[in-house]
Amino acid sequence: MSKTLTIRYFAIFREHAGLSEETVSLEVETAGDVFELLHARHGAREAQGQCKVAINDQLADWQSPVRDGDTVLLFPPVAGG
Amino acid sequence: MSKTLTIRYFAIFREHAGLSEETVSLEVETAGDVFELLHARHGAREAQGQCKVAINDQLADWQSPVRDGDTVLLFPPVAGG
Amino acid sequence: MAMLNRMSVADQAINPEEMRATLVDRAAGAYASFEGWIRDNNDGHQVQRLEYEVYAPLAISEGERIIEGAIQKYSLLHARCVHRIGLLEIGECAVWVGVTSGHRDEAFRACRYIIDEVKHRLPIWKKEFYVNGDSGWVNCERCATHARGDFASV
Amino acid sequence: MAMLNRMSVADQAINPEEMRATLVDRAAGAYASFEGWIRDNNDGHQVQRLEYEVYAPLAISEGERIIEGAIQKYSLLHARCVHRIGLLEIGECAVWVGVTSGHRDEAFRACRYIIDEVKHRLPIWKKEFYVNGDSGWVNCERCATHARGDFASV
Repeated sequence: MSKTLTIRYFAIFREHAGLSEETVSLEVETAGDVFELLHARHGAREAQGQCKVAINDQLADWQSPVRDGDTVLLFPPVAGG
Repeated sequence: MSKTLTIRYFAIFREHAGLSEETVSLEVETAGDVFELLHARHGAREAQGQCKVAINDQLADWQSPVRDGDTVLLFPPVAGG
Repeated sequence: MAMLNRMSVADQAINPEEMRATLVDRAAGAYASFEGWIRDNNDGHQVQRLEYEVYAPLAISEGERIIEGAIQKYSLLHARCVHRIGLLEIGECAVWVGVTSGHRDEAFRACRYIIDEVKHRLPIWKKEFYVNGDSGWVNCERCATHARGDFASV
Repeated sequence: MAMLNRMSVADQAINPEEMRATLVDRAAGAYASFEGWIRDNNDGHQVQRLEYEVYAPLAISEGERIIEGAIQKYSLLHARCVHRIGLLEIGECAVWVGVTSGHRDEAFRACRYIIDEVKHRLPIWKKEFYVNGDSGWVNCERCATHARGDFASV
């Protein structure tokens, strides 16, 4: 069953995607599946292990399930300070 | 042969001695000998190993020789900061 | 003074004196602070300016978690961190961390802990603009080894 | 600005902002600072104020030696230290250390090194005045183990 998700892209992911946010309908189970979308649709090359994800403003891991209506935030490698 | 030395006392040593400086004529060879003076004359109880000494504004060790006319600075345990 | 968040993001210049004043305490014997400044070079490139992008909701909640953890771990009296957002010029302060404690050992260790965790865990990215006209997002060199341990486990 | 000594003693309030400004450098990515504050208690005693006695000629020359050593050892851009003298009230800053370097690891380590050495090696003594009217000179707890290594070998 397909889920409607809002995906938000940050920093270099936003540049890859050419947009900061999109709403998509996808057949996915986990946050990791959503990350694959970024690669398939937008040509991102960053390794998943170096990136991070949040679901509805809560940090999550790649195995976390996504549900219909979730907002998924895709974070490229951080570099604060 | 006796030497004329100026001895300067700091912090608790000054309080033991009741004065900050005195000029004395002593039969001594080393800075350590001068330290003994502090004990004998002024009742200081601090262990030599915890104290420090300077001769003519240069840090020295207890084996350093003192010469006629030297100024010997006797430092109790430090506690900066 | 109004209660400030212990972790905050700022779109204007950080004022270290003002931040320091929020940590004052009669029981404090030690104050340690760290600032990250924009320097004019990185990895052999001449840097002209930097742009920081921060996802504030999570930067703040994760920063609060880091600071609360540091206060517990090191028995601090107070601790704060503020991170800049937007375009910064050479010499500007990008991040400030300050802590107070009874003695200096805890203050040093906690200040170091906070800046290290902030750099690894907060959703903050920087883009460098070089003197030669190029630009690029800076990847955290150590993310490959840190991402799983620090972040995915939260 | 006139060249300040890197180690100095002050009989008036230390101004951290002014000290920090002397360390600014376009190549600096990290600024670390430490301050020792007068706290209202020590070893179970309620402290009312402190008096610092400094033998300035040797405090300054030995302090310069410590700072020069830190600059070499940690490849610092700049480093300074200032120590108060005289009577200080609760909350006042007794000693300030600040350093700048390219990256944070050196800055933290150097700042810690300088304050540790300053506390062990400089001819500075403090007398505590307690709320109950007593007073006493504070002995450095660790002097017994440090004196020979740090000082007598100079």
